[in-house]
Parts: sequence; structure tokens; C-alpha cells
Amino acid sequence: MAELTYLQAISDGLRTEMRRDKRVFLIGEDVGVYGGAFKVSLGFQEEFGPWRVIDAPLAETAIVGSCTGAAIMGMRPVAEMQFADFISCGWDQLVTVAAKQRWRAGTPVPMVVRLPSGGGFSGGPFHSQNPESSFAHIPGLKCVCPATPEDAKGLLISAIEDPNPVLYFEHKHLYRRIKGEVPEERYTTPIGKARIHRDGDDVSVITWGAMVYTADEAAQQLESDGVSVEIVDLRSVMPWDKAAVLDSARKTSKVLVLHEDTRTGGFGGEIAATIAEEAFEDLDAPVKRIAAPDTPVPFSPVLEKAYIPQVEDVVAGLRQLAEY
Amino acid sequence: MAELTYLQAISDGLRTEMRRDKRVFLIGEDVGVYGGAFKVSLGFQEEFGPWRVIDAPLAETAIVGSCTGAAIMGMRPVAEMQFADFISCGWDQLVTVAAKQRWRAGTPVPMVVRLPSGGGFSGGPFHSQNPESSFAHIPGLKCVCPATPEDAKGLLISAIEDPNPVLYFEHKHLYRRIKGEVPEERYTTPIGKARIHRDGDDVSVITWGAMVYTADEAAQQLESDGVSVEIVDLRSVMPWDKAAVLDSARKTSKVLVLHEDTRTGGFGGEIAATIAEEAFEDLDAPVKRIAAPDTPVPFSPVLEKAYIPQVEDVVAGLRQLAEY
Amino acid sequence: MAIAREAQPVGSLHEVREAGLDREDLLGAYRNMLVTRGIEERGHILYRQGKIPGSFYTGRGNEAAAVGIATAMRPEDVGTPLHRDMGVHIVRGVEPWRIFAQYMGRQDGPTHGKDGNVHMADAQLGLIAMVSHLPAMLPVATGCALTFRIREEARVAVGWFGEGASARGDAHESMTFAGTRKLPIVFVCDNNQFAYSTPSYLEFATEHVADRAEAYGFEGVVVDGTDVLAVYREAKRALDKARAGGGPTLLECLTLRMEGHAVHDDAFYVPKPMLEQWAASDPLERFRSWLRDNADLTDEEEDEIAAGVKRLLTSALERADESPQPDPADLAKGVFASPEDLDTPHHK
Amino acid sequence: MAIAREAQPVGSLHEVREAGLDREDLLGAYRNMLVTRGIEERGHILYRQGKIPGSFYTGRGNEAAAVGIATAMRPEDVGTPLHRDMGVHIVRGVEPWRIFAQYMGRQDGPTHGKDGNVHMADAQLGLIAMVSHLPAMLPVATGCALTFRIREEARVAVGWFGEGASARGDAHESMTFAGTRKLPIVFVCDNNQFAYSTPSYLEFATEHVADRAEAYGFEGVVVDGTDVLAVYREAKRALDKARAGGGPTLLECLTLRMEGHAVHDDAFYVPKPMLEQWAASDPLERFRSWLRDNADLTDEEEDEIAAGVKRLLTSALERADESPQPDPADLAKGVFASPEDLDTPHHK
Ligand SMILES: Cc1ncc(C[n+]2csc(CCOP(=O)(O)OP(=O)(O)O)c2C)c(N)n1
Ligand SMILES: Cc1ncc(C[n+]2csc(CCOP(=O)(O)OP(=O)(O)O)c2C)c(N)n1
Ligand SMILES: [Mg+2]
Ligand SMILES: [Mg+2]
Repeated sequence: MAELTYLQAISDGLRTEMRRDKRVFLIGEDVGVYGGAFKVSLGFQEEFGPWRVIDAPLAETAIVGSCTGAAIMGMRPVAEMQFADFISCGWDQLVTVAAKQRWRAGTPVPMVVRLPSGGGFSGGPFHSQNPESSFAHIPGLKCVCPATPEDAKGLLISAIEDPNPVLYFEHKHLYRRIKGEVPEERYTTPIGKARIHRDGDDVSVITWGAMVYTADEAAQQLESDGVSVEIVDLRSVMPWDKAAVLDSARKTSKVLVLHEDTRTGGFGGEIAATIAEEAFEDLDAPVKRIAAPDTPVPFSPVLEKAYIPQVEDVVAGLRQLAEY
Repeated sequence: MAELTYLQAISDGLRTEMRRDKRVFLIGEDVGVYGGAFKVSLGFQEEFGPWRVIDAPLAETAIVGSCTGAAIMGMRPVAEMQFADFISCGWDQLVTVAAKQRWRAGTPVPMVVRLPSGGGFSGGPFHSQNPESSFAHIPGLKCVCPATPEDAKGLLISAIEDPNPVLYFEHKHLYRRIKGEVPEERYTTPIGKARIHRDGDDVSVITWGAMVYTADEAAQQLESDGVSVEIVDLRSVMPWDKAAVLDSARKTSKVLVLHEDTRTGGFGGEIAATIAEEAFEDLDAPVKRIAAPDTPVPFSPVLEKAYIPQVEDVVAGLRQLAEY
Repeated sequence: MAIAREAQPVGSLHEVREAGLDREDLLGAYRNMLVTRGIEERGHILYRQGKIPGSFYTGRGNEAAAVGIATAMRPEDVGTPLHRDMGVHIVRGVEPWRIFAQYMGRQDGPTHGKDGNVHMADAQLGLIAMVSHLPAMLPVATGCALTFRIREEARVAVGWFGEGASARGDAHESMTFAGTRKLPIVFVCDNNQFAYSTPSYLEFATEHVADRAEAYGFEGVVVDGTDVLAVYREAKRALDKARAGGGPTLLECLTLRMEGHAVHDDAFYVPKPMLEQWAASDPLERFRSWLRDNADLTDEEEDEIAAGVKRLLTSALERADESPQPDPADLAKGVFASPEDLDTPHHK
Repeated sequence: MAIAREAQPVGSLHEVREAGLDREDLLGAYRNMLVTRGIEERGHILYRQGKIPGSFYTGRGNEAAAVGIATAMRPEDVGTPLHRDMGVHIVRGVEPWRIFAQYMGRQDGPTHGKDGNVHMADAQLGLIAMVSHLPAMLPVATGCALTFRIREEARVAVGWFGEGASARGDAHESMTFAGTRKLPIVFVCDNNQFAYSTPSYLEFATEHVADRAEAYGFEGVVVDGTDVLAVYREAKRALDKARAGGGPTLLECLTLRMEGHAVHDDAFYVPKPMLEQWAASDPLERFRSWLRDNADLTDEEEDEIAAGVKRLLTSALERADESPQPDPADLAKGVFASPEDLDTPHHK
């Protein structure tokens, strides 16, 4: 075990797979000489050479499409978007080709797209988004959103191993802020399995990514009022761990769904609707959602604070539920 | 009043606006000489000339982006996608530029994108999709999905008048199958207002587009069992008429949300979650969702029938709710 | 004005031998062209009989281009043929009965009724199934070429696109990436002069699509797409060059789309004289008379080939018609691949 | 190999007069270049003081290109300048204090704190605010040009893009559409030889980006982007041509990005000799000495201009610093436009 930052854990996972399996390669803008905008692949080109750590042209469609072709040819491509926001330029290749090829033509497309996502540092409307909900709706794509360094490494390895296109959302705000014990050896974290981040009896919070920490701080505050909060870290948004979510819902009978992406049409709606339908008889309060308002992500710190769900917001929501 | 097909009503609405307002122009692949893949603009180029009915290159990004620029320059562009499926190639321009420009920079972008969508005739995975859910999640975009000829004309005129980017989903399977009385004069149908397609007391169906007719047939069948079904035709998916939906939910206390798009992450989840949260105390049964399974749209008629929600499926769902 | 190199017609049997084809190959290519057209002609009939759901597309006029290029490819090469390139599937060895089954949405079609018409491919034959979105397969083909470069394999990827689709960003990003990295790929433009109803001058501003190649740092070649031998020779040159590390080539096959965009389209917008002019250089007829003049194709051989193709297609139709409808229970299967799906030669 | 025309430097005051600039204009341009650099230099200081949230970008080395082109534009022309083109906003008349307010995310910035750095524009000055996604503003600029063509207005749209962003499909689709329709647009490539850390040869395979212009049916011109007068003259030619119905031009301004991609980047990957070489042709210094040699710029004038700029920016900083933080209550406002928003000259 070593203590690694979330960022180091991602590098570690990627390096582990690239050393183990020569079919794995990394492609993206500035990932080679520069080591990536966030230095995830710092030193990789020296170790693996320019044809396994490929500096791509500024062309997301070419990057995503090339990975699809390479995957079909038996490689295990890992694409890095410089920021998750720019995947909008590779949208068609992902939803039209990569997502549907297995079902239509029986051709698996084992590829990973790494998406540095999330806000919290005044990145503004185009360097802060959380686009996982848009992709989770497209049959054929998997979406994982690790919150801890351990899961960051384990889910990246699972994503590379997975025979499908997997979108790997790495939250930029966790990169250097979050440290944790990470096994040195290779291991996988199952895609589609949630993690009980915190055990509790009175209210459940279903969340993922950076919001896990927001929920945790809120839960600590409620503890002092004698309200015990359970936090389910989904880890994978597609497929998502319905069983674990329903178990927690039935256990506490009060659920808050929390995410950093905007509310309307966000994946929280899918989760809330599912709980409300399948745990109908077990709920003592309406399933509550807390998410960003329906606006782009603002640049100003003052505005961004009002945009990203804050601990106070979650505390208030949890109190409401507790008192319902 | 004249009896028009759904398709004729769309042409009528577009012609009405182009005659009334010379800022309105149509651009798309084969919309000019050919009159559009579905002949919506048949004869338009003769009447309005080649610079108001523009045959675009095969380039959706150029089409959508040009409309954004034209809208900012004071025009009222209407883009036609040959099939809604191809809007995936204009995704970035819509979500990155058109959707956010008003909020970020104060610049309104009054444009319309016409999207021939929906299945039912073996169009296969790329000529049958209903992508409204993907766009309804993006703040700054409006989505309308008319079901009747009268609304098809009125909503198109409203969409052109609207100062925002509006995605106008016209369901291909209704084009020639559905006829109805359409006022000859100019009129608008308000965006964001639902229409009670059928009055009922026991169960509510919330739906839009072609599914309105599926729901209607199902409702007729249940009538014979003495179950009275209310059908709320949403007409606009973004913004959606929450008030009308909650009224109906409170009235019947049992709700079925029905759409042709795939289930997981579909907009039905947003609606169901909202009802379950805000009408919690009024519900006598869990809000049920019926939608397409999480797969691409199949080509084979046998498979497509299993994919698109059928009258039997809705009947079964309504019975379940009625008996709950 | 940048001008792409204009390919010369192939004159004599001798030139063809130099290009690497013996007489058997020539007759084989001729036969493949007949099969290609035969499949599409019978498909038309099936459509009229109401046996083909949805719409129906053919590549009439493009048989020589498709067969010429596929004939020049090696088995280890891969490609992403499109809706005018039935000939490629035929040359690579897809059995006609499976194509008819595909047309009819039956269980034995390559996509088992999940997708339709030419949206199919047999991965074992090195082909990747096209999507509708054009030219979205070019970035994919570029990724195949990237793989060959990474693994230093002497293989080439062939990516097809129409002259209309040349307007889309996917074409540009693929050629930019392939050009800067000198990837082993041949970009084949099926220039049939119309994109649905849209004429070429609204899709690109140069004389030829291939004139754009040098903007990407590689050679552009325009060849008469009705001349199977010229196409073959230029394709072979481009493939050899790519295989040898010389990078991409843009090979434009100039034809005219001899039918409507799809079966419902009467193509009123195509000038009649244009149609007549191109009808006069029908790829099959052209090759047939070349074979008679240069390779002593005899009446007997001709009849034998024609009869063989007829038998093949007739039995293929029967067999396809026996193929069952897909099982609705399979609809939701296969959205996600399972690890076993990777137990293929590719993924070792 | 297609070669774009290489622009000549402007020699004498006489030539400049021919190009339409009198001495006042020249001093004005010089002043605008000083303001441009001054704003970005002070922005740097603000950033170090922790007054600028997020990241910070400058266009150091690109001042002549931005000012030269904007100076050639007419008030009725429109443009979509990017993150290296601060000079365009200055020439068009954006008040510096509002730019500082934008940097700091304050209420009085053009985006009121909703967006940051150069993601801003004053629509009243005919500019459209850029998005991060590159070069997504080119299709938008193309739509402006389309509008001028539809309405038969003698106006031109100017769309900027970097040499790195030239690799993206948006550039291709815009140039394809503008070229086939001969739209009144000038595509300006800020070629500063790096895309973040990526050198040009990985972005395009030709010598110049402008070499690609003829693939779209219009002229490509390469100009030394540190020579404001040469840029001005070529921009004016291109604008006049477009205005007269002659269609698009691709004007490539060759410079070197003289700072890191953004403030956090030390640009270790840029070869030192290259930096030194380009440092020797600093746009401001170059123009200053030209003015001294050719337009008798006196010490007094120089000092006066410099002092004026200093005063302007100092008071601008003060005023910006007084600008309040945006009100969180406004966050959710303005996602959708209301009909009143259309009561602008544009939308009559
Ligand atoms: C991205 C995209 N937009 C629109 C279409 C609809 N469409 C199908 S074929 C076609 C014309 C294609 O023209 P071309 O590329 O020349 O190929 P051809 O059909 O002529 O062989 C169009 C517009 C499509 N398939 N993909
Ligand atoms: C579509 C897209 N992908 C990635 C980025 C991230 N990014 C920001 S600037 C930049 C380099 C741009 O290079 P160039 O076009 O040459 O412009 P320059 O910054 O050099 O002026 C990149 C990759 C982006 N802004 N847009
Ligand atoms: Mg064509
Ligand atoms: Mg650059």
C-alpha cells in the first residue's frame, strides 16, 4: 500500500496496464511530450515510446474514431480528452459508431475515453462540465466515475479490460486534493458495483464523484444532530448498481440523490424514478434530488459556489428528509 | 379550416412564416431542388428562391453553426436535418455554442432545427431515433414534439418566433398517417403547454409524439373495462408543463409515463421522478414508465415491433396501475 | 489550381499482367461484377415484392470501382465499404444468400435483422460494418491504419467515402491525422457526382475531390470508376505505397450514380444527357468487351459465367427465403460485449 | 505542392497611404498594440496577485496580427476573435476596464462573471463571444457571411482559428460551405506554431495552413504576423475582395506564441533559438522603429502615447476593481432569451 493522490492513482493504473499489455496505448492532445494537460501521463512517452503515447492533432473525432478502429483491430486504446467538455466534438463517433457496433454487427469495441471533468476552480462553462448523464442514456456505453484513489486505479484497469467502450470520468477537483491508500499491485474494481462510503440508518444519499465528499461532510454535521446518514458511492453510473441503491433505500426509507451535473434530465432523475417505482411501499418520504441548477457552469467563484451543490445545501436537504 | 396531413401542416406552417417574415430561411441537405427527403419543402425554392431555401453541403456542423451565426445576425434560420439521427453530427454546435450563448454572452440565438424522428417503418438504427431526451438535458435548448397536425403548424410557428434555439421533432410515422383540421390562418401553439388529449379519472398517461396515438388506442380498450384514462400530450419536452402533469397526477393518483425513446436516462425518468417527489402524498401507485428497451432501434419489423411500445404493452401497464 | 494525377486506362493484357492479374483473375473479377449487379437487381425485385422492409439502395454504376479496389486488397488488409460498394463484400467472400437474408431482415443476415441493407460486414473477412452517418467510418479506418503502424504490420486500411460526404469534418480529421502520421491507408472516394439530389459543386469547390489530397500531404489520383482494370492498377499502387510506409493516397473513382439515391427516388434532377453518356460506359459491358478484345473471352465462357452466377443467385434467394425471422427475445441481447466476445484472432 | 501567396512587407509610408492609412491611423494602431499588450501584462500581474480566478491566457506576439486585421475591418463587418486576439476587442472599442472586470469575474465584465478571460464580446461592436471549443466559431462566422449574402449586404465576416484547430472538422465544413457558396468571409489563421505543446507538423502536413485554401476554391495568403502593416494590407485586400463578391480568403498570420499556452505553462517544449529568433521581431518594437524611420515618430510622441496608455490602464484597473462581484441571484437568469432580447438593431 502506498498513499497516492487521486491523480497519481490514475497514472499508476494506466502505467500498470501499459506495462502488462502491449495492446494498450494512450492517445490525446499533448499527452506525450507534455505528459497531458494534468500530467497524468508524465514520463509515459519516454517509457513507452511515441507510438504508444501518441500526441494527437486537435481533432476529437479523429481521436475517438481512431480508437474505435484500433479497438476493432485488437488494440486496447485509451483516449484522453484534454477536458471532458471537449468530448462533445467526439459525440457522434461515440454514440453512432462505438456504442452500437457490438449490437448491430457483433463487433466488440474495447476502448476507454478518459474525461477530466467537474468544476470547483473557476474553469468556466467549458472546462467544468459533468457530461456523464448524456452518455449514460446511450445504450452500449459504460460510464464510471471514481471518487477515491483506490477506485480510480481499480476502475481504470477494469475499464481497459472491459470489452466495451467505457467513459472514465476523472474528477479534476479530486486530482490533487484527495489522497488515499492504493495497493501497489494490479487489481480491478468491478464496474457496476456501488460502494457504501458510509453506513447509516436514517437517510440515504446516492451520489458519485466529488459529491461523495460533499455528502460526507454533510453527514458528519447531521451526526451531531443524531441523524445517521448512509452514503452510497455509485462509482459506475452505467451500469448502475440498482440492487445496492434499493437496499439502502429500503433500509433507511428516505433517499437523497445528489449529483454535480445539472438537475433536469440528469441521471439523478433515472435513479430517483427507479427508487420511487421499485421501493414505493418502503419510502417514508419523497425521493429528493439535489443537483446543479439548469445553467451552464459559471466562471465567477461567487456564482460557481451557488452552482455546485454545497455542504449546506446537502445538510438542508438531509434535514428536510429526516424531519419528513 | 382544412383537413391536412401532419406533413402538410408542417409545410403550411413553414410557408406561412416564410411568406410573412423575410428573415426566415430554410437550409438543409436536399431541401431545395428536391424539396427535402420527405418533401416538406416541395416547391419552396421556386417560391422563395435559392438563397432562402438553401441546399447545404453534407455537413451538419456547418448547417447548425451557420444557423447560429445567421440567428445572431438577425435572421430566423430553420435547419432541416435529413433525419433526426444526423443531428449527432451537429451536437457540439448546438450544446456548446447555440445553447449557451444567451446565458454566457447575452446573445439570443433564435433558430429552429427540424428533426424528422421516430421509428415504425424499419428505418433501422440510424433513421428511427428519438433523441429529444439528450437535448432536453442541455440548459438553453427547447424541444417540441407535436402529435397533431394542428400542433405541428402552431408549434413550428412558435418555434420560429421563439428567441431561443428550438429543436422541433417531427415524427416521421405521423407524416402521412395522421390527418386533422388545421386553421388556414396563422396561429401559434404555446411552447411549454401540454394538451389534454383525452379526459379521464382513473389513470393518467403522460406522453408525446406518436405515442399519443398508442396511448389513445390503449385507453379505448380500457374504457370497455370501465377504466377511464386521461392522456396528457406534453407537446413540449423542454420546457415541459409540470403544472398540467401534476394536476393530472393528483386527479387520477396513478400515472404512466410513456415514450418511444429508450428507457434508461430517457426524459420519462425526469417526469416520473418529479411526479413521485412533488405528488408523493397523492399517489396511490408507483409512477410507471413504459419506453423502448435500452438498445439501438432494430431494422427487422419483428424486432422493431418488440422495440417500440405497442398498444398491448400500454394496455397491460394501465391495467396494472388500475388494479394496484 | 492543384490537380490530382489522372489515371490512364489499361490497354493490353500485358499491362494487366504487369499489374499482377492473370486471365483467371480477370474472369474472376468479371464474375464478381456480375454477382454484384445480380444481387442488387434481385434485391430490387425483392423490394417490389414487398420482401425488403425499409428502403433499398444499390451501387449500380459503381461495380467496377468496388470490385477493382477489393481485388487489389490483400486478405490481411481491412476496409470500411459503403452503400455503393457491394462489390467489396462479394470479392471478400460474403455469401450472397446471407446478403439477401440481410436485405430481408432475416436471422441469417450478418446483422441478424438488427440492421438493414448494406449496413453489414463480416469481420472475419476484414470488413467493418458501416453506419449511416457519412463518412463516420473514415476515422475508424484511420484507427485500423494507426494500429498497423503501431504494430508495424504490413497491412493497409481502405476507407470509402462519397464525394458528398467529403464535405464533413470526419473526412478532414481522418486525412489530417493519416497525413501527418503517414498512416497506411487508402481513402477511396466513390464520386458518383450526386449526393442524394445535391450536385458536386455544392459539396466541394475543386474540380476533383482528389485535388484536396495534397492539402493533407499525400497524393490524389482520379480514375475512371467504370474501368475496373484502371481502378485495380491505381488501387494496387496506392496499397503497395501504403504498405511500404509511403503513407496515404486519395483515390477518387469517378462514376455516375445510375439509379436514384434509393429505390423511391426517380432522380429527376440528373440531366438525361449525363445519364446517357455514362450509360454508354457501363462497367460490366465495358469490361466484357475488353475481355473479348484482349483476353479472348469466348461465347462459351461468357455463357458459363453468366449461367453460374444465375444459379448461384437463384439458390441464394431460396436459401435466404428459408431463413427465419429473428427472435424478439434476442432484441435486448448483445448491447454490451462479454469477455468471451474478445476470443477472436484480433484480440489475442 | 500548392503554395499560398507569401505577402510582402510594407516598405514606405507611401505604400501605407495607398493601403488607406494616414499618419493618425498609424499612431492609433501603434497605440492599440500598446494597449493590447498592456492589458495582458497587467492581467498577468492581477493573476499573480490572485485576483484572476481560473487560468489566464495572453496573445503575446500576436498583437500586430490582431490589430492589423481589426484595423482593416469596417464597423459594419463582424468577427469571432479568439484567445490570442485581444487586439481585436481593443480596436473595436471595448473599454479596458471592462476587460479587467471580465478577467476578475466581476459584474461589469461583458459576461458579468458568467464566463472568463477572453470568452467575451460586445455584440454592439460586431463581435461574437468565443467558446472554448476550437474552432467552433468558424461555422458561426460562416453563418454571418451567409446572412450578408442572403441580404445582399456589403459586409464581411472574419473568423479566427489557430493552426492547431485547423485540424478539426469545423474548419473544414466552414471552408467547404463558404468556398462552394463564395461567401463574404475572411478566415484568419493565428499560426503561432504551437497548439498547447503540439508542434504544427502534427496538426497539418503542408508547409502552411494557407496552402489548404485552394482545396476549398479560394486564395491562401501567408503574412508575417509581427508586421502590422503587412497584415493590415493583406486583410484589407481580402476584405475588399469578399465585399466585392469575390468570396473567401484564408489569411495566415505567422507568429510564435511568446508565452506558455496559459499562465501555468513554461513552454519548455519550445526550442530556445526559435524563441530568440522571434523575440528579435517583437511586433511592437518592430512597428515602433518603423514609425521612427518612416513616419518621423518623435520621442515626445512616443512618450505621450506611452503615458496615455499607462494612464488609461491604471484608471481602468481601479475602476474594474470597484466593480462588484456578480449576484448569485442572477445565476439562473438568462438561460433562455425573452422576446424583448430581440429588440436590437440586428433583429428588426
Ligand atoms: C452525416 C449524414 N448526414 C446525412 C445523411 C443522409 N444521407 C444519406 S446518403 C446521402 C448522400 C450521400 O452522398 P455521397 O456522400 O456522395 O454518397 P452517395 O450516396 O452518392 O454514394 C445523405 C445526405 C447521412 N447518411 N449522414
Ligand atoms: C475542441 C477542442 N479541443 C481541445 C481544446 C483544448 N485546447 C485549448 S487551446 C488548445 C490549443 C489550440 O491550439 P491552436 O489552435 O494553435 O491555438 P493557439 O492556442 O495556439 O492560439 C487546446 C488543445 C479546445 N479548446 N477545443
Ligand atoms: Mg455521391
Ligand atoms: Mg497555435
